[in-house]
Amino acid sequence: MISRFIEYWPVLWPALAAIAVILAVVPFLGLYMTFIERKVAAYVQDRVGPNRVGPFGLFQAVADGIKIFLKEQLIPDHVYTALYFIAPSFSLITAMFALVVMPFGPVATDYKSGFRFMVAPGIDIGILMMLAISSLSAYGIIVGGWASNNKYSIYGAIRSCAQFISYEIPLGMSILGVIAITGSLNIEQIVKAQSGSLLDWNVFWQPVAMLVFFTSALAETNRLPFDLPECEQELVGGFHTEYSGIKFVLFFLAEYTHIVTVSFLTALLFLGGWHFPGLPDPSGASTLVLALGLLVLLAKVSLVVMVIILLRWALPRFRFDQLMGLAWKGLIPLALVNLVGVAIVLTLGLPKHLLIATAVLPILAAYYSAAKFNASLESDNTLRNGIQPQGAVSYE
Amino acid sequence: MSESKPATSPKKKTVKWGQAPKLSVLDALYLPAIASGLATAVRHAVSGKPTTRQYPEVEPEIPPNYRGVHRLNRDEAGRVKCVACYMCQTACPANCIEIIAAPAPKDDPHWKDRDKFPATFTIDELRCIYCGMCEEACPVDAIELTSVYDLTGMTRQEMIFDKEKLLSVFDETVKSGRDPVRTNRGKLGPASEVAPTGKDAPPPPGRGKSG
Amino acid sequence: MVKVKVNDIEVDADPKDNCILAARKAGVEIPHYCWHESLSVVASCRMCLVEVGETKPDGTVAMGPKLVPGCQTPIKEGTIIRTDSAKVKTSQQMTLELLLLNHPLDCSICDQAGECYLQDYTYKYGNAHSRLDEPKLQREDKYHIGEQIALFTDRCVMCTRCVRFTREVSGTAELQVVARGSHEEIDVFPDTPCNNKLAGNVVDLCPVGALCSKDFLYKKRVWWLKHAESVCTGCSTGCSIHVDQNENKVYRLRPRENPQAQGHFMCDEGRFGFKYIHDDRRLKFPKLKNAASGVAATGTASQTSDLSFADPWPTVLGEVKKRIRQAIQNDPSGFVAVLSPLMTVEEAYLLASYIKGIDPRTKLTLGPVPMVGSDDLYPKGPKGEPPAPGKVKFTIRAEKCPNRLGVEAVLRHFERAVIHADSLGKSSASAWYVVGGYSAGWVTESLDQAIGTPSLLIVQDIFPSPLSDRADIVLAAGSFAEREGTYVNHAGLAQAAHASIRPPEEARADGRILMELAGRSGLFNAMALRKEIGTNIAEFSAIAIGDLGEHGVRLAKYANQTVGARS
Amino acid sequence: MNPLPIDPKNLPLVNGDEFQGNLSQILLLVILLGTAAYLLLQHGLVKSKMMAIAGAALFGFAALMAFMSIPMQLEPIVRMCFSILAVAGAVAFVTARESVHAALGFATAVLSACGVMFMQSAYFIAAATMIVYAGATIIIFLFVLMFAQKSQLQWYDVELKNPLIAAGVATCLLFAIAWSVSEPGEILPVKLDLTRPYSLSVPGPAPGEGMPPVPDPTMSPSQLAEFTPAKTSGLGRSMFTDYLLAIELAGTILLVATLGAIVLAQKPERDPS
Repeated sequence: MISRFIEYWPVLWPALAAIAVILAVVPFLGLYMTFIERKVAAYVQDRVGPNRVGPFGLFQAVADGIKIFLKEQLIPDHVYTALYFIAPSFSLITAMFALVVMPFGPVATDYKSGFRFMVAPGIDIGILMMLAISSLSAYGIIVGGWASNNKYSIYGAIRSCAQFISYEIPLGMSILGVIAITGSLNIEQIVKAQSGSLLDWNVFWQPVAMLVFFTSALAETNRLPFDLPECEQELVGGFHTEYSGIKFVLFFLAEYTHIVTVSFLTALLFLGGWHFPGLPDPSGASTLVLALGLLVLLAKVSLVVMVIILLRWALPRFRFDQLMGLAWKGLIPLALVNLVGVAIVLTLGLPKHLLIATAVLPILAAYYSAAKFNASLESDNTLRNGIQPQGAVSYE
Repeated sequence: MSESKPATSPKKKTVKWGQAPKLSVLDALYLPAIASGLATAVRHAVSGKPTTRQYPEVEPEIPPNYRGVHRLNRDEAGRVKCVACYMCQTACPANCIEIIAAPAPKDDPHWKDRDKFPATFTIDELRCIYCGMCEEACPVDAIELTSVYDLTGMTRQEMIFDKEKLLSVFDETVKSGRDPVRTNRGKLGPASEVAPTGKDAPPPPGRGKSG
Repeated sequence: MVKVKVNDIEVDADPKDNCILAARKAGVEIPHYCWHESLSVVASCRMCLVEVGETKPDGTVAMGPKLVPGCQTPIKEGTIIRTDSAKVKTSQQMTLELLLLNHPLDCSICDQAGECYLQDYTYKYGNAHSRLDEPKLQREDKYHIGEQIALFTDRCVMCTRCVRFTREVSGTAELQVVARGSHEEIDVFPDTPCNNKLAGNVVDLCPVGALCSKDFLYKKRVWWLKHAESVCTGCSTGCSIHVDQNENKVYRLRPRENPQAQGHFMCDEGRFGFKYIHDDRRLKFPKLKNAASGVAATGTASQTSDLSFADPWPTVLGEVKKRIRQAIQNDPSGFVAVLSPLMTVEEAYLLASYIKGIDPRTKLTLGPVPMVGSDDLYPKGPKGEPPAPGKVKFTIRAEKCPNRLGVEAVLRHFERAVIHADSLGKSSASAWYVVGGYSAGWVTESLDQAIGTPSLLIVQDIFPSPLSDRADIVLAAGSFAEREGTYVNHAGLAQAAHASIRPPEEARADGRILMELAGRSGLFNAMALRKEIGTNIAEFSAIAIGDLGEHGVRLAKYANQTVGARS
Repeated sequence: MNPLPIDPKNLPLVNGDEFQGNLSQILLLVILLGTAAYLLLQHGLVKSKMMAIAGAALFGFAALMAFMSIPMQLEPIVRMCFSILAVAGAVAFVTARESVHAALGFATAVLSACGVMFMQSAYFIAAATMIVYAGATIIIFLFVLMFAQKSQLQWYDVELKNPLIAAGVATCLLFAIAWSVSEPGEILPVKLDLTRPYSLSVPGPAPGEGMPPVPDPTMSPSQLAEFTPAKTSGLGRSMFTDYLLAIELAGTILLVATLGAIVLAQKPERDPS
């Protein structure tokens, strides 16, 4: 057995190194994303934000981390203890596990050439893996909410269930278009297909898919405006009402890990990954170019993260029926039509440029819904004008 | 009045229904709205001037009628002005004042003109809601809420102020010139004030009335 | 009965009534300071000036030209009293202004504030302003008036109720009016302070805050006090009282007017004798000695930790029940229960019916009846001699327990005779259930000897005693302020007493203990028990109505006995 | 397409070792498991707490036996752990009183099965199972449970009507599966593992190079051995050509089941009178 390990060491060590990097970086990143989020929130709201601990408040995240680790381990009497403990860890495990198939930097096609920015490269069904694992992340929330044995928690869990099931469909369907165009489930292949000019990025071929994907991904991460499972105004803390201290941190880290994952996926699937026009293809190239590619990818990811953070302060939270309506009446039909369009174009061998025309889809949908809304307005008015309010009040 | 008039009277206006605005295609698309929201957020993030006050460095200007920590006033002789009438304790809606009264030490010439004084006077500053009713109720203006707002303590016990601590608040606020403005310290309470005389005096009972 | 019109309201009044009483019957208040129902009339305060007229035989009304004092004016058929005319109102305003002329207005530190007639009448009838330009007269406080009384001279309105009380009711005549005009003051002769046994009543009599009780001085503002109607347990007179408490602490006792019991007053012995209920030496936990399980003593469980609350009673009462049953099985005639004359009728009934219910051969006895001296009668003569029969206005009885008659009646019902526990002789029984409740050492030598060292000794008491020290089980019971029930006084008047405070720590009111011992369900409810006793015991048939009211009910057996304090 | 220096068949994570027991051993194991299941199924009855413990003990013994029969190497051990976990999850699924616990037991079983599939390099089927069962089906199941769960347990949550029949049928099925697996190539006409894309070994044709070849049932076993199925597209093609009828039938059954659920879920209309 040991001899086998030695034999496969050249393949194994980059994977182990990548695992080490992920395990080391992700919690740290999670901590600092809270800091960035607080800072950005403060700036958006014309405040200063944390600025007391360390220069510019940089150690605030560390202080928070220390504080929350040292907090009392509170276990309410009424919880189902085993599940109560499993839920937050499961939440974080699934979030981290999704990073296994995630290239977080340029990946050379020649996998044995030293370190590559991926734990398990060359998995043909990479994107499917990603979906599969992230679909499991609902368990953390559901089990946590149920094990808390508290009505707010269970409401959070139920909402979370419904939200996950609903948004997983447009999420998967939006990716299908990209997959169909690329012809591969392999993320590296999808990125590779976007090398070359700016116009090779999937966002130009699949704008609707990008929109649907990003929206659904926000919903899957429970970020605003879709954070109904934990919305404070209605459910106290939602599924994590009964969680505090380190167990709460695990949920929290999972959420931020999801944000990172989603940002990476958006950048990889739609924004050209580590490619940028003018830069050489980093696959298999020198370290410098590799690093450049990494920087490009990270820049794109940061951009997406920033958008996610800013969206929180730009949009109000959805009502639950609006949330469901958006998924089932908006995103799923859009994604479906988009997918059909892609299928038609590919099967009939039509010119690829026709795909750009899918951008019209949302406008058509908007036109349809606006017309429908205005019509309902009209009918309301005719209805109302027919009936005068009883004992009409007169204003002199 | 309106019944007598015909329903089509030009003066009479029927209630108008509120009307939702019509949706344009752009509105229904949501995206422009989201973009404008994002733009607002970014605009503030980039160019917004923070309105935060950096508290320990920049102290806020507390209005003089702010209701902060209590103090027990001293009279001219430096004794506690409180006469232990329990009015504040009675008025307190939060039940945070506790007084134990005692006869003033009659042998002490310092206390000769006083009958009753508070042996203990305790205010639980944590329980207090700073409503100012005690101040309102006090007939001798002995208890006042100062504008001292930065009240902190490391233990709960520390926040239960006894008579000495409340008197020391008086000493400190007098020294620092942060006297409250609502009551007139130094004067006796309204019950002990000299009655208005002459023209200001109210008419004597019975006069000016017939039989 | 004569017909009187008060402010156009026609009422039937007793021809012996004065205008104030007649108006009271019509629901009209005539303010007054110096007049008191049980004192002579002086008409000195001028507060009760009213317009009085009469109806001529031909039906015309003739009003008197001047205002007359309502307290001094008798009524007759057709008398017309007006209290709401402008004339009366002006008079009341001016009287109050004059009374307040030199009043220091130190209500904030005055103990009377809240129950002060100056405050109340000024608020209702007065004028808020004084026209006095001169400085107010300030006079020395007199702490030397009496051991229990302090006089705040400048608050006095010279109604002389206190002076008349010492002359007419106590007969000791310590208080006088000295000086004249605006220099009038109440005072005592040097070296003869007002220390008679009824002196405390002048504090209640004083309509303003001039006479204050030193015992209560500055202890509590009166509006914090909650009142419970109760009965004084100091002697067999059974004065009706108010127990004033706040936050589970009794601050003072006040007499409650009851013409059937004692009238308006009470003695200082009873008034200040309640302090023992807050004594630290009180039994606060039930104790179990030589428990079969080997546990030395339960009942102090809650003292070990603030957080662990273990109720010792279920264990202890379970043990008590078991052992009583055992003892009675072993030797039914050797089981003796000693009922204390301080118990209420309900408690005595519960205990007696419980013990007799197990075995009728058990013995019920009456505990020691404390007697001190002889009955003290008032008003005293100039040399301290008792009054002539028929002139008695107040009696302090020698029998220092409230309910001997009631307990005896219970014993007569269950035991057919009243056996005194003292008379049983040395070590006469093998098991004892002894109820105490006395405020001081009560175990007589003969009782101590009679009990000896029995195989089972259960003591239900409020203070440790030689008996409780050697008892197998001690049940911490409640004092009079913690109990609820009926007391039958010397004249057979059954009065209801209400509980005002909780017993200290884990102690329980006797009724609650006995209720549980007797295995009855529900809470101790004196009224329900009274109904039960009234139907079961012929002698108590009068209390079967349950609610005895404010003044109590006479038991039929004593109906021909003279009533009240004058007996 | 770079040829790898490593023969994929020897990759540690790909090829497990064959089950090394014989038929009697399998039979014993299956009977043990069946008995254990029967005992555990009576868990709900109050009187049978001892039976439940006995069942659990039997199950543990069976697991130990299975464990002992595999070679002491890392991959088989891990795989066996997954398998035992899967069986344990399944047992929990059918025996748990609380429906949420049952659902979580099911999830455990499914995820453990996915683990076994991963160890066999059957990534696609593993991921698909995860998405469909663990990610969607069980979550919907949980959703419905949380929404519609009655506050009290129903009788059918507590006890089984015929644990003996259930256990018997399960034992037979288990034996059939175990037997078929242990005797390769004799039960299934073609030992064709479409679910193994050999992803580490063959990157597959680039997009646009035309559709990959599809195995033909007429191929001889030697041809099939040469054949490299690869690619998800091949799977898709196979499903919608070779197994079209089965797929459509399955779809129809699901549709009927859905319609049935809707009919059953509708509240009976109130009598207008």
